[in-house]
Amino acid sequence: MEPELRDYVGELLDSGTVAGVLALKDELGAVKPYLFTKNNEIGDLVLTSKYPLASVMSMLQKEDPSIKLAIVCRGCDERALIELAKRNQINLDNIVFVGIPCDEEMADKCNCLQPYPKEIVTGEKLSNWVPKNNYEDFKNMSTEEKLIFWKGQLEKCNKCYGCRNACPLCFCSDCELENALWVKHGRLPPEFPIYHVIRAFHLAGKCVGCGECENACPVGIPLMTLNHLLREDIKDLFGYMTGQDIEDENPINTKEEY
Amino acid sequence: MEEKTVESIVNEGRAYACIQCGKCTGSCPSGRECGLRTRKVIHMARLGMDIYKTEELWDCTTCYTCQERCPKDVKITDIIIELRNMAVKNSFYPTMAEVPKIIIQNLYSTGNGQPLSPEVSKIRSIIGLNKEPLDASTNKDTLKKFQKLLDGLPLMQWGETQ
Amino acid sequence: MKYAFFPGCIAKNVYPGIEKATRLVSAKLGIDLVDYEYSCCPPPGVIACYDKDSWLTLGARNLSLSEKDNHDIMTICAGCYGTLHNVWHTLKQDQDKMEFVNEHLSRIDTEYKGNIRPVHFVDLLSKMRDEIKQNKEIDLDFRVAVHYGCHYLKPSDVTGENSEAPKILDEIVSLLGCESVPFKDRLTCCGAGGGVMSGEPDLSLKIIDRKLKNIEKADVDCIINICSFCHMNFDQSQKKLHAYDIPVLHLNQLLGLAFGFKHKHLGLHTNLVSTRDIVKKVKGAKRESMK
Amino acid sequence: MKVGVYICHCGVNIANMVDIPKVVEAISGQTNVAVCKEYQYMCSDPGQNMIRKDIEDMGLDRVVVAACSPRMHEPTFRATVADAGMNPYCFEMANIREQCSWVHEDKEEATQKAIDLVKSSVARASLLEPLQSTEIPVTHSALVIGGGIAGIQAALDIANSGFKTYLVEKEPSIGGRMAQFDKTFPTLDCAACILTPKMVDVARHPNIDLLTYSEVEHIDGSIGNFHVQIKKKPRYVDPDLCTGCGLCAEACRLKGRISSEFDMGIGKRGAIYVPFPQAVPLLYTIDPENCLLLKHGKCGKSPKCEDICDPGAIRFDQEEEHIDIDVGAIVVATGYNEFSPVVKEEYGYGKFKNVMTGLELERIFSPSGPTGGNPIINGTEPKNIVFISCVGSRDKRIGNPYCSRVCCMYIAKQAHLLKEKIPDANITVMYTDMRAFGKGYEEFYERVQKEGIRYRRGNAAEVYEEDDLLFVRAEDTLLGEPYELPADLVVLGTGLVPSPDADSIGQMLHLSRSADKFFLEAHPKLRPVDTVIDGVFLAGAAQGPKDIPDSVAQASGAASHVVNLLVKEKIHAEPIIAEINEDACVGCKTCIVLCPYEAPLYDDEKKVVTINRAVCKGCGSCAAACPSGSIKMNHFKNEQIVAQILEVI
Amino acid sequence: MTEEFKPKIVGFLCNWCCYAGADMAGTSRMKYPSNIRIIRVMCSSRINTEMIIKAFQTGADAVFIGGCHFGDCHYVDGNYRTKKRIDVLKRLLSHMGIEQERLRLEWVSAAEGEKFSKTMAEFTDTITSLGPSPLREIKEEAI
Repeated sequence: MEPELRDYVGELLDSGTVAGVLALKDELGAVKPYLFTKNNEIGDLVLTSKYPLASVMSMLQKEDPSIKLAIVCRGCDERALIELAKRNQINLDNIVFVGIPCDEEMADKCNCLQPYPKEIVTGEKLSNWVPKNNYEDFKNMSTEEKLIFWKGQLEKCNKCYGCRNACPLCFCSDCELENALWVKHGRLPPEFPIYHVIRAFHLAGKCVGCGECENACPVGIPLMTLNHLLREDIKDLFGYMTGQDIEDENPINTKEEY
Repeated sequence: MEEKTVESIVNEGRAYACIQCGKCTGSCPSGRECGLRTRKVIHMARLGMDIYKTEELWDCTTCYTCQERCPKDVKITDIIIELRNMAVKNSFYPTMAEVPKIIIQNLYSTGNGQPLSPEVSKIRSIIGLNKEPLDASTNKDTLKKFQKLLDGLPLMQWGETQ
Repeated sequence: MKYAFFPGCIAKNVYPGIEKATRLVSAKLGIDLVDYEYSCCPPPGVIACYDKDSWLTLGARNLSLSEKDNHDIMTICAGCYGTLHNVWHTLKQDQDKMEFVNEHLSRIDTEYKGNIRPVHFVDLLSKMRDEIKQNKEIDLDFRVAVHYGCHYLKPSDVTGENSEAPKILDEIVSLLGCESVPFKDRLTCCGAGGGVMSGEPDLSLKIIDRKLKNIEKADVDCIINICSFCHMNFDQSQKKLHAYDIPVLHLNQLLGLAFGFKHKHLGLHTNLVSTRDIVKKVKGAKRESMK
Repeated sequence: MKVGVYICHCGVNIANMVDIPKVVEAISGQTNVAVCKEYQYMCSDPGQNMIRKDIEDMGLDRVVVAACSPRMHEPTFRATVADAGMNPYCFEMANIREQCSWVHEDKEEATQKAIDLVKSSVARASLLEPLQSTEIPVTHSALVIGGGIAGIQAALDIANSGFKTYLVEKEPSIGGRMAQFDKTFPTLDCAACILTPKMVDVARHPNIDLLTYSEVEHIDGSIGNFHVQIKKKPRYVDPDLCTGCGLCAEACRLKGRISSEFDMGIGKRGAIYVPFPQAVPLLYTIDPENCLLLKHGKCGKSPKCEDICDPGAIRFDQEEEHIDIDVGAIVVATGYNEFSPVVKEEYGYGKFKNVMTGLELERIFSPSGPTGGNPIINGTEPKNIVFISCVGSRDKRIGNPYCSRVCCMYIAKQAHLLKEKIPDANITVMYTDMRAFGKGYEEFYERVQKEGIRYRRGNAAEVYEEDDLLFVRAEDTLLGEPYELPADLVVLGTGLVPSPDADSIGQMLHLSRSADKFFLEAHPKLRPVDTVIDGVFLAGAAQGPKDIPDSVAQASGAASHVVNLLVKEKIHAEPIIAEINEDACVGCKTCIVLCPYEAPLYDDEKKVVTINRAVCKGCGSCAAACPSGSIKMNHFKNEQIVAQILEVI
Repeated sequence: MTEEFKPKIVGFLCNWCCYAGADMAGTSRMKYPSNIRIIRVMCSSRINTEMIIKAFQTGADAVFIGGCHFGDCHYVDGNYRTKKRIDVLKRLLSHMGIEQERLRLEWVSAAEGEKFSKTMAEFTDTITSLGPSPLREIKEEAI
């Protein structure tokens, strides 16, 4: 996959289609996001891990709104870019998508619903993919058990804001999670459960299921459980899925009846 | 499934919206020749009257013209069919509802409402078709299964009560 | 093109000429017909009026047969089409009814899923105009009265047809050289449906008498229908009324004539109303086209 | 912070169920409370004076009155505190009557609740901020869109009040649908006789700028200050030189060969034309769709119109003009179209030549119409005439479930006129229900029946043709009998649908539509001429089917609302509105999706949203949805509400 | 727990319909339990999730939101947003282990005093039988 992709990306740069390609670079074994602008760097382009590139793209565009860039993106990156574009945080006209699918191991790790972008440049998309974990164990809990479960989990929270910082859809400069009116300052763990309810609700109709929040959590809170269930709810209530089409508005904000 | 009532039929068929404009009766090919007044059928149903006991109900040829033209989108023909079902369920069989029983019997014994006669069988072979068409009656096992299906259906229950 | 063929009781057991004509014409047009062990559709006007749920179940049994092979089911009778299409449509929308139907079907180890679609032969023809023209051997210069059959057209929110101004049948007969002659009330019911023909024969005859009077006034060579049940009513009622002498042809028989098949192979001679004049006209037209 | 709290007994209404001394005791010690008093009737003069005096004497900066519902007396007490020099928005009310003493039965519980509510009000009051209403200057002119009777009336009323008014009409002449009518029901006034003087008034009015053959292209701004761009389509005729003599139309090579829109396609015109003889302005217009020169580049050797026009008014080089105007208010009077009965195929319109619509018959009746007012239909005088009501009205199948309000009466009028012109005619009206609700309508209905017009209840099922004669089939629902009637003329009582122009105008102004696709008024009962967009008003059939008197009345209503606005030098914008913290806004536009008033606007330069103070209504929907909390809802800020929550639990 | 459980209910009512409906219940002297504490807002859509969860956090056993019927919203369509927001929040609460019955949204018009008082009686009953909010217990434990 990688050699093929490097050729493709090289061609994008050579032809002048884009001024740079945002992807991952292997630097002495450490993988980091990098904006490839020269063909001779492309040998370092790797696909071995996953990184929330959408927010990086947003930063790059803010620096130079007119620059045309390509992004090597996975399904979740693409969905995140679409959601960001819906919220005026990114301009899709200046982005060239270089879509790659996730392999089974990766898809499993994120329990991804859609481990591939709309168009794939190289690689095979997982056909008939169904995530293995549908959170049945959690769903089967009684209300009381759920409360006990979360109480146990959220007690671990040390309010590091890692979940928010890693989230590609958290783009606000002022964050309600830092508003003392809702989340008391200087208290650990944060009062149960307001911090996490606010975060989950803010992501309703927004979360693309990339799993970055859960990855980022240093104490291992299963945050995706909440996000996943809410994604199911939004689909169930409004028939809406995030990251599909830039024209679809978040249904929670529209006036249409359902 | 829930038991239907005249009221539920009225609601399902949206007859509450009827404005008694008479476009249904005016469009009815049968009403021109007999006493069927479609508009009145709907009105009586809306009033909760025992419309299923009237014989006119069986004059409808289910051609759907009334339903097609109803400006209020009342499902007129569908309502008539439901009311007929109701009549049968309530053991109200006017003379014209008798005949279908023969059709049901044919259906049971041959799988067809209109069975094959020896004469037509002959014609079939003359014009180059199989003497007997391939259908539910061709194969004994199939027919038995078909009869087993029929046996458990409400249709046969009503057929038997008479 | 492969279709499950649903001939229906009348075309099988009363007017086999219609079944025969369909097989001949389909072969010419390259439509493969597959037979299944179908029962009666069962009729929308009779069985549905007795017990709608049973009607749905029996209809679904028919649909389930070719579903196994994934063949869409093709009918040649508006009545059969009315039932099968309506059953398909109803079960697609109503989960409760679907459950009811499958509960009963499971008693005979059958399941209906809703994966195939019922179509009427005329719908296939509408997409095969070129093939029809290519296969036409004789230009039939008939004046015809076309009859669509209520259950093919209505209810339009289910069938998707224009019930007030349908055109397809008129267009197909004109492809064969025929003129579709307008006549009064051309779209009204023939009077056979809803159990009226069997339950109230007198009323049914009154309805068709009026219809035939209008057709007679239009001075046509024959009546063309796409419904075996209407076909039967048109043919038999003329004898019952001891009046009229208008030949009745199913569209597929007309296609058969235009494609050059012999009238006896199409079963025209088994009609009650004589088709002699029609046959004569065909022979004349054939001579014309030979020249 | 000094809060004064006043507990009202409301006679015995509160005092009987709430232990007021206990409340006073509980409140007196609360943070910020400077004084807590009780009184029999706080809303009485002595009660109010008590507050005023305390503000002055003690320097209170917040006042809480615990009494009845704020929906009752909040305005009263706001005025009271303002009198004493306190900002009225620093006043707060606790409702301990309607939502406490009157609805509870346990004195102890009611007292506890009253204490909670007053505490909550005190907490809120402590956080209230003084607010100032902003002033917005008003442009003293108005735009009226649509030159039918409603638009004409609105324009005249506004102009007569002394304000500059722009009247924009897309057709070459004003007059609208009413100009097409022969007579009006039930008075049988000649439509032209009562309409044309008004049309002339419009043209001559010094305050009216009449822009015919023009279309609104773009609108922005808000109440008091709308900016409008208007496209003036080329007439290819110099308006200053054209004398309206009509020689050009006589000379046109296409004379009598183009369907006249004004005559509903029955009459013919040439490529240069006036829609009708009384047109205002009486200026000829060349139809570019048909004119040989404009379409094909060639008209014989030279265009005959140009040859014959002595003043030299023909200008083939005329171009589209774009005009920018500023107005303070807008009246939308885009009117209606006749429902096209082609889709009601059972009636055979378009198939049978003697089936026509009401508006077509109207042109037949008109002395200026294609038959000179003679009732000649396709060459003959009809003898058997059937009118069919509710064609395209009360019809869900075609998506027009509403009643068109005018058809019953125009059918009665047309039946009467036909009977007058053809005394031996057999006229039958097939109707669904008879709706004769207006002044003199029922009487007129009786009159036409007396004249021998037969009314048969039951709508027509279908029309068919046999031997060149039409037959209409129906059920007489009162007899319960189906029947057929022969007819040599069938008139369809076609209903009303919104004008297609409503689409673009509606989009430009962000107007909502009701389910029937007509423009939605701000309130169906109490604000029938307003829209939810401040400064935009509705007149005539644009808002829903209407007859002439109703259209005129609504137009005058709209005009008076416009005038009420334009007489002001400045309008005051309510300060209880949303405010945005531009530093925190990330420009995600969530608020823009939410707001029904277009109050949040995206600033392309700053990449943030700003709030148009003039149009914000203060619902707070945006503040609740803003992900970054950048929107503050004045007077209902998060901290103010949270303070209340904390006190009541 | 020996003491009788008296649920604490916070009500957010829109000024134009539900608040007026509650006033109507008052002027008509229709009695209902005193558990609710009403906070007036201009539109039900002003209520954000933060406020609701804050009310629970603070110790409310239930939260009531009252708005206008669809089509009657003083601000055209604010109540549609309210409905969506509350429906999603209800699901979220139940995932967190908080009974969604504790959050109730009702449309009450200015004329529906009776509906308001009946709803209050019914809602108080529901919450009484549900028992104190689990968040309240957690809060008490923490103290």
